[in-house]
Amino acid sequence: MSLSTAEALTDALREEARRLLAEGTVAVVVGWEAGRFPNQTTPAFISDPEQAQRLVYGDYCVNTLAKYALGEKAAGKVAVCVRGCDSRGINRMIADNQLLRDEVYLLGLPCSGMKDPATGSLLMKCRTCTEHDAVTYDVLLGPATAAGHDGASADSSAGDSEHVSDEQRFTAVLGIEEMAPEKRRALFDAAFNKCIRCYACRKSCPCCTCRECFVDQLRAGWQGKQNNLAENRFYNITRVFHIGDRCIECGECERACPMGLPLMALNRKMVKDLKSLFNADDAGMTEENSAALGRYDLGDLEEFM
Amino acid sequence: MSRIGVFICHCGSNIGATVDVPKVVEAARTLPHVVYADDNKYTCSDPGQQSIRDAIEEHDLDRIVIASCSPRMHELTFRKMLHQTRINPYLLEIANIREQCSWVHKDIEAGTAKAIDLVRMAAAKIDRDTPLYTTTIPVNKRALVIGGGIAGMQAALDIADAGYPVTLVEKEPSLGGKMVMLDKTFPTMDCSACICTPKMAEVGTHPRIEVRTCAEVEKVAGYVGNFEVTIREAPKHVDYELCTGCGLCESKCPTKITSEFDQGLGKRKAIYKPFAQAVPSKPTIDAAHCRKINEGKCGVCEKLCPTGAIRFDDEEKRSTETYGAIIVAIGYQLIDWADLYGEYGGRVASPNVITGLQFERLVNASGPTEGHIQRPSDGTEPKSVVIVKCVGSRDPHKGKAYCSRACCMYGAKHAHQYLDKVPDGRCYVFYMDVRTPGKGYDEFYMNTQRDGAVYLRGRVSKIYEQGGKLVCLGEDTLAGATVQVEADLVVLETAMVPADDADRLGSMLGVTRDKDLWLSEAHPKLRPVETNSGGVYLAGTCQGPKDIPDTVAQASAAAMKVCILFSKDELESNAMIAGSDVGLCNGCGACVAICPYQAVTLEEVTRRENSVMVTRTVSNVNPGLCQGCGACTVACKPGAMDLKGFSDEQIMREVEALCL
Amino acid sequence: MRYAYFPGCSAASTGISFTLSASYVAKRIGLELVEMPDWCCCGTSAALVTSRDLAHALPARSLALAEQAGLDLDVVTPCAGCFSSLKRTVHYARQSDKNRHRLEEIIELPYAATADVMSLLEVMARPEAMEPLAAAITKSLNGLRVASYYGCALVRPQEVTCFDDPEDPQSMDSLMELAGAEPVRWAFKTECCGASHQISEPHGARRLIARVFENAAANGAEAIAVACPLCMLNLDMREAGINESRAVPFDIPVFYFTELLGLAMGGSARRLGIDRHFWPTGKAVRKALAPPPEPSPDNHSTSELPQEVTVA
Amino acid sequence: MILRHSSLEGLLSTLSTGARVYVPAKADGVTKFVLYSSSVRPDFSITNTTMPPKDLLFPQTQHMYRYGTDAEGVPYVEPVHDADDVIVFGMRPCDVRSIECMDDVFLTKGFVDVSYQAKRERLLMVAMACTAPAPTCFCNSMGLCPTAAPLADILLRPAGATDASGDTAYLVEAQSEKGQAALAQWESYKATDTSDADFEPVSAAVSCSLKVSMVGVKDKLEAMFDHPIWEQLSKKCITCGTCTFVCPTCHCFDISQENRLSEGTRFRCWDSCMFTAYTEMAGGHNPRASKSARVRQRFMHKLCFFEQRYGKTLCVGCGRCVEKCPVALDITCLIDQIGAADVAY
Amino acid sequence: MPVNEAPTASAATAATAATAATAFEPTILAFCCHWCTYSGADLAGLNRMSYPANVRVLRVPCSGRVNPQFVLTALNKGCDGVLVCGCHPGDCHYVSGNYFARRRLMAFKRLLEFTGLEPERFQVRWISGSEAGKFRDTVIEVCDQIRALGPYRSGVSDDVSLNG
Repeated sequence: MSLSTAEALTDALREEARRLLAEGTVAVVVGWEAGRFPNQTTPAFISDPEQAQRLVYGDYCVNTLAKYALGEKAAGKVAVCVRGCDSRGINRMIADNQLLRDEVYLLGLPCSGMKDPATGSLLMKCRTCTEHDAVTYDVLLGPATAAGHDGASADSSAGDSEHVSDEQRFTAVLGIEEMAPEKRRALFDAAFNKCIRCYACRKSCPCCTCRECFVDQLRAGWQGKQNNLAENRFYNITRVFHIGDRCIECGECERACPMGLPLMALNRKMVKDLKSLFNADDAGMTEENSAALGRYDLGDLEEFM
Repeated sequence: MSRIGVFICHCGSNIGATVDVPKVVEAARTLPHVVYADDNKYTCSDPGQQSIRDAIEEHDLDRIVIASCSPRMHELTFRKMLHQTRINPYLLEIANIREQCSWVHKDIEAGTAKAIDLVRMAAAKIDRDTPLYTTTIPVNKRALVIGGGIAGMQAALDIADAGYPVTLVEKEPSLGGKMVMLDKTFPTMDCSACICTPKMAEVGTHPRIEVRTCAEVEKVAGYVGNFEVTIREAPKHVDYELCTGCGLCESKCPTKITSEFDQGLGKRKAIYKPFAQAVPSKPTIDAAHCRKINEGKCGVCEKLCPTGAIRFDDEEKRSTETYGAIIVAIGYQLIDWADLYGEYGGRVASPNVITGLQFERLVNASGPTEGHIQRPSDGTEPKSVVIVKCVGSRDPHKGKAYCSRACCMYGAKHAHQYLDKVPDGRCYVFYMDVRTPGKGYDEFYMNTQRDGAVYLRGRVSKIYEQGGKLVCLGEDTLAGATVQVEADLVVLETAMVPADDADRLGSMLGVTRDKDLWLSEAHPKLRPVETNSGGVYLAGTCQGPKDIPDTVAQASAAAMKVCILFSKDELESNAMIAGSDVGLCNGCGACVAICPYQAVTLEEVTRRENSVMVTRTVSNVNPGLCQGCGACTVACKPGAMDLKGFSDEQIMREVEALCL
Repeated sequence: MRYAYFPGCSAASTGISFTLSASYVAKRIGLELVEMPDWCCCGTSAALVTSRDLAHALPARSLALAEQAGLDLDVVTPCAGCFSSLKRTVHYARQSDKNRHRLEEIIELPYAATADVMSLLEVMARPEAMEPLAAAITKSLNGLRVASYYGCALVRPQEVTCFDDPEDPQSMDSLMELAGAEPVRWAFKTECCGASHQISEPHGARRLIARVFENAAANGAEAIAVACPLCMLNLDMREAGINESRAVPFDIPVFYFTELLGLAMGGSARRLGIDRHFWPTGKAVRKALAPPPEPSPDNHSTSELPQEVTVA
Repeated sequence: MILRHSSLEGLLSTLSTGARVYVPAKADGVTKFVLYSSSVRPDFSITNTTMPPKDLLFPQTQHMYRYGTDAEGVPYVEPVHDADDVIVFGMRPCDVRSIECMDDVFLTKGFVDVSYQAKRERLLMVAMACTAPAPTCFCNSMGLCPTAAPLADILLRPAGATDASGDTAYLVEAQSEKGQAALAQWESYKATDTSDADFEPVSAAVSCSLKVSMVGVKDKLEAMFDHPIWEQLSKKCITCGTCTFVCPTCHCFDISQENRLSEGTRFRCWDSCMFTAYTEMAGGHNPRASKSARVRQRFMHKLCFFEQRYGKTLCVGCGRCVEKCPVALDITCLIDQIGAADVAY
Repeated sequence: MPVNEAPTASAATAATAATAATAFEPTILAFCCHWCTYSGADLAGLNRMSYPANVRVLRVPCSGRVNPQFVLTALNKGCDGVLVCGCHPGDCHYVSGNYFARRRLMAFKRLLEFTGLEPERFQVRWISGSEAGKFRDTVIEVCDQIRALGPYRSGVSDDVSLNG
């Protein structure tokens, strides 16, 4: 987005945050503030109206904020800055009974894709984003994003139209599907070997709302603590299977991963299959829970026999 | 530390021939926590069972593994045996080394190795078994019957006659359902009203039957033996305590409305009984059409009523009561053919294209024409009638794929009735097949043909009006030609489809619906009146199209099932059911959505967590409803839901043991 | 409103009146028709009975060529037969990528099946066309009783055509109403006119024509409106022949619906191609264009009557 | 001794005949210390590998011992020994300092961890002085010098180009007896046409651009256990274990076992004080149930508790957590905020 | 009672410790639903059909009880192949269990194959209580397929060295 747009949105955001806090509508505003390094931002939690001017909005607000609503709601109503991804995360948590719509006040912001502060190029997760603007909000600050992510035209891997097609969205998946099985195995074995099990992927995921993750449960034979290929594969595949039919495709897991695992390719494999097999809806577009594996149809496709 | 006993059966030579039993015993002795292992010639025999009981005492065993035939054969036998010991009957695992080992493998070495694996798996699993207990559920001996047609009335009467109180809920102002609309019943041609109305009266006066008309079931909670049912009664605007049913109000009411009972062919008043023999035999005010209620004018009925029973300000009533069993008998409705068959005129069809049920009213002596068959358009007697069967039935493209079962017979009945009343008339019946299985049915059909009905095998492709006649274009597949028949009246024998309420009631009661929304029985052959919801039974056409004798038979069968349930004071629940770990549950509700028995609900709990009291929403399994399928355990991402007897940990232990 | 235009083989021959009247109307309502490059025979029923592949491949070729030429428009065709063939092909191609690839293989051209296919009737009955139509109609057809005859191919099979009710369609009726005619409620809107059997099985097929006229007459129709050149030819050309064996002959002229719309816009019979019909149209045209009763029916009204009207 | 960059390859292959040699390189998209082989391309320009070298001494999964009962039913316990001679070639001064911290934990105060000790004794540290610290580096502020690594057995300091081809020279110095002994193997690779005096090693002036003040931080923290700052600071933390796992000094572990029938293995794996389960007790009680308590623990441990016990900060200023934290919870910002906090000490 | 012989020679070869040295014999775990497949397997025994001894049946109440994590565990613990069998769609004793299983396992199987697992190693079949022959044929088929693939390498012993 242009500098003037970013400034205008930042002003509008600060003003709205100040008003909401001053009027006591919300107890806290979750947004972004500047970090130490050039272009860097970091999640901000503002509860004093005087501090609202710390908030910023622009091209580098890389964090998807939805999940913070869960931690902050105990103090009162939480205002959360939402773009497409954040708002779908909020919807997802509502669908999973983790949040009530009433517990949050959503500040809708237009988004044209976020950039990596270090390189200035569009984040991977934003290149395949299908929903730029908030799908639900209480107030919309600034106009909807007319065309696609700005970086899109500059970057050949992203489309320049307003919609990322399924083909673009599933490029990585399709690419892997086309590989020979041994190559796929090698690819993922290498990836799972890299995994350090820091669990940043699950912690950043708005679908991961278990009180105690399966990996932390001491069930004989369930998930070993060892960091070896087999256990890492178990963790990563199970994680995908736990969230796959609810994944809102925010890409936050992949961004958070310090080791660069192709997590979105795994997530999107499920998303793609459920979509093509069972006509699954895109997750988080509404507050309804329409997880494809929680339903069935008598006429479901039969791949077994 | 558990103390496991392992008992390996030879089953004569059935097992012993392919499995080296002593070697299996030896291997079993080395397994963790196994303190005793022995073999037995016939474990299921009395001496075999005695030796297990002795070993339990002697070696202080607290759980046992029996390696023998399939658990499908003797699991119950051995559980019963454990009842006589101090071991909980669920602390038993059976390794199937006969059907799935000795009988299918020839190589003694491979068979023995596999038998050892199976015993090891069972021992690993049983190490994680916990004692399980059944709970008892009290049975509330009151039945609710939904629907006051012939099925509901029959079921209510049977249960009431067996000594149990029954509430019968009917959404119309009178009992009787569809049967009382019919003129005659095939094949005996006895008058439908003559056999139906005495039943209605009997129900209405039965000391153990409470009839609620204009009423609907709004909400059902609970489970077998303990359903909490909320019934909503629409206002009748007449105080039935005071009303004597004299009929003065109805005769003087100035508002005339199309009669639902006469299928739109006759008129009724705004204060009305749907038909003369209605039960209860008291009128109801149709609030939507009453001038007093809508415009504040009129009030003639109130002025005339000798007992002052009119209540214009009557309101909806709701009551919640407890029932032990529910019979669903909500019947059927006819398919809305006009929406589907534009070629028959659709929504703008001639008034002379009528349904079979309309024909029943036309031919009925107490119907709008007093039994004279007349064309609705001009009141003339039709000299030729075309009867079209399978309108909406056996027509997957436009209607339903199934056969509605009764139409062949009532089509024949209509032809017979028409030819009887209009001897010089001509009657053509278009049919696909004639299906007349039933006592006296085929004879009746043959007689109808002898009466002069012309049966044409083929479908009708078009019906249109031309020159005051209805032209029916069709095919005679036997002659291999298209035919064109001109008729004065066309009777469409339309398909039966589920009542409007079927889907709502089905989901409320946890009864599955098939693809056409008929309520599904628990098993198509062996449990034809039960449903997947314990304590909920089906009677009549809500389960699928059927004729009156089948309906009545099913109603009595459903009543019998209720009586069997009521013969016990308590029910024993399944012991191997799901349970949720409150600490792990995050209340996402995935289990609720997936449970086919509606056994899982979300509820709030307040508990101490890390020194603070927290109120959270968590899932809760109703032991009365859970059947132990375990679908919820997989849907549960937090791993809070587990299945007793087949827990995650038990299964995992088995997997681990197998891989050694 | 801009569409790719597939004229079909009758456009310049037997169906010339349709072409003339359609272009007359189109011009006045801002409907732009861009003829598809190098279109070929749609295959129609002849191809269908020969080979299913052929029946799909012929339309696919024309559609693919349009795609190749960058004609990024939905396709409209006046002929019901062409519509049926083209639409069926699009439906088939969209059913699965496998189907589409099969077609691509046969025609040796890439084919994405992005363009939709519509009949001229469907296009004109859309709200965005109805509006300019209403504005362009300057004369009322004076309550001429018109039976709208849709024929077999425009509305069936419904899962392919996705247009109007297959038993009692209404789109043409509403256009006729818009033009000031009185739509007749009748039963033969979508019955077969028997066109393809007139030569091989004339006896049975004539009967199919007769009953269309019969039912139209029984319901008081003064004219029949059609949307298919084959229906038109079949009904218009054979009305005289059928009358030979009737005691009471029919006298119902057949019009393309576009001709009647054109008349209501003030078009002359010659411009619209009405003068090329077999059965005389004069009576109906005169009734349609009769002056409103209020002004005296003298000379100035005759001047409004198109001079070119010739009564065959 | 002067060593030319061009002779490193030969040196490394010689060294790897007698020991497992690890060099900084990129593998599968991650920079870390990779076991040297002819197919590995070392990259000595990396300032700081994503993964620190700590797992060479303290593997993420360390098998400790096997146990079970033998055929006669007699129980047995069998320790797992798996130490090899290891050379880490190209450690940065901060990584060397981290080993110093680990030594404190695993070898001093009367607590000696045998498996750590076994690996440590067979480890040779070859350090490489930094010439261009990364923007996230702040080792100066933690009392380190980017060009000095006192604990390293051998220190290499880049000393500019040796000739027109741009071949870099390294000034090699042994800093321990072990290092001195090891240098014998290096002799044949040293540059003979030049001497140490010809080169000026990278100056001590090399310094990080990121600076924080540690003045009074430890003392302040001692008074800040119940300070509201933790609640505020921890809000954005998502409690993943990234910072602890990429940290060269974090050394917490969890002991677990894998049992199969009557045999089993006991092993320990890295744990993170950020995880809820880290302090969870058998009865379900968790003394650090809240996120703020866990965040406080981590930083208190780094900046206060460790210093109290061992006299040094447990942060070496490598900047790995600063770079990898998914929510930019930056330890340098935190130190600034503590510095700014109004607390009497 | 008919005695059915194993139709292929390879099927008759059973997994035994003695032969393991020469030929690979896979370990195959079959999760079988109690109501259909388990009774189908019993019927195979009753009819004295013969099939390889490599398969071990693990009885579950319903195919809907089979957690995909069980499959991963089995492969990690040393199974070379996993088979899940349940009632045919529409015949579930618990109304809908196998419908849920069908969706889950289809998605799961595709996910596993995406990460490189050979399709043969994880298979799902619907086998009714009367389909003893189908049970036998399935076991033989799966066994042959997996024997041809060789042992599964789970990587359970490959401790990840973060540096290395």
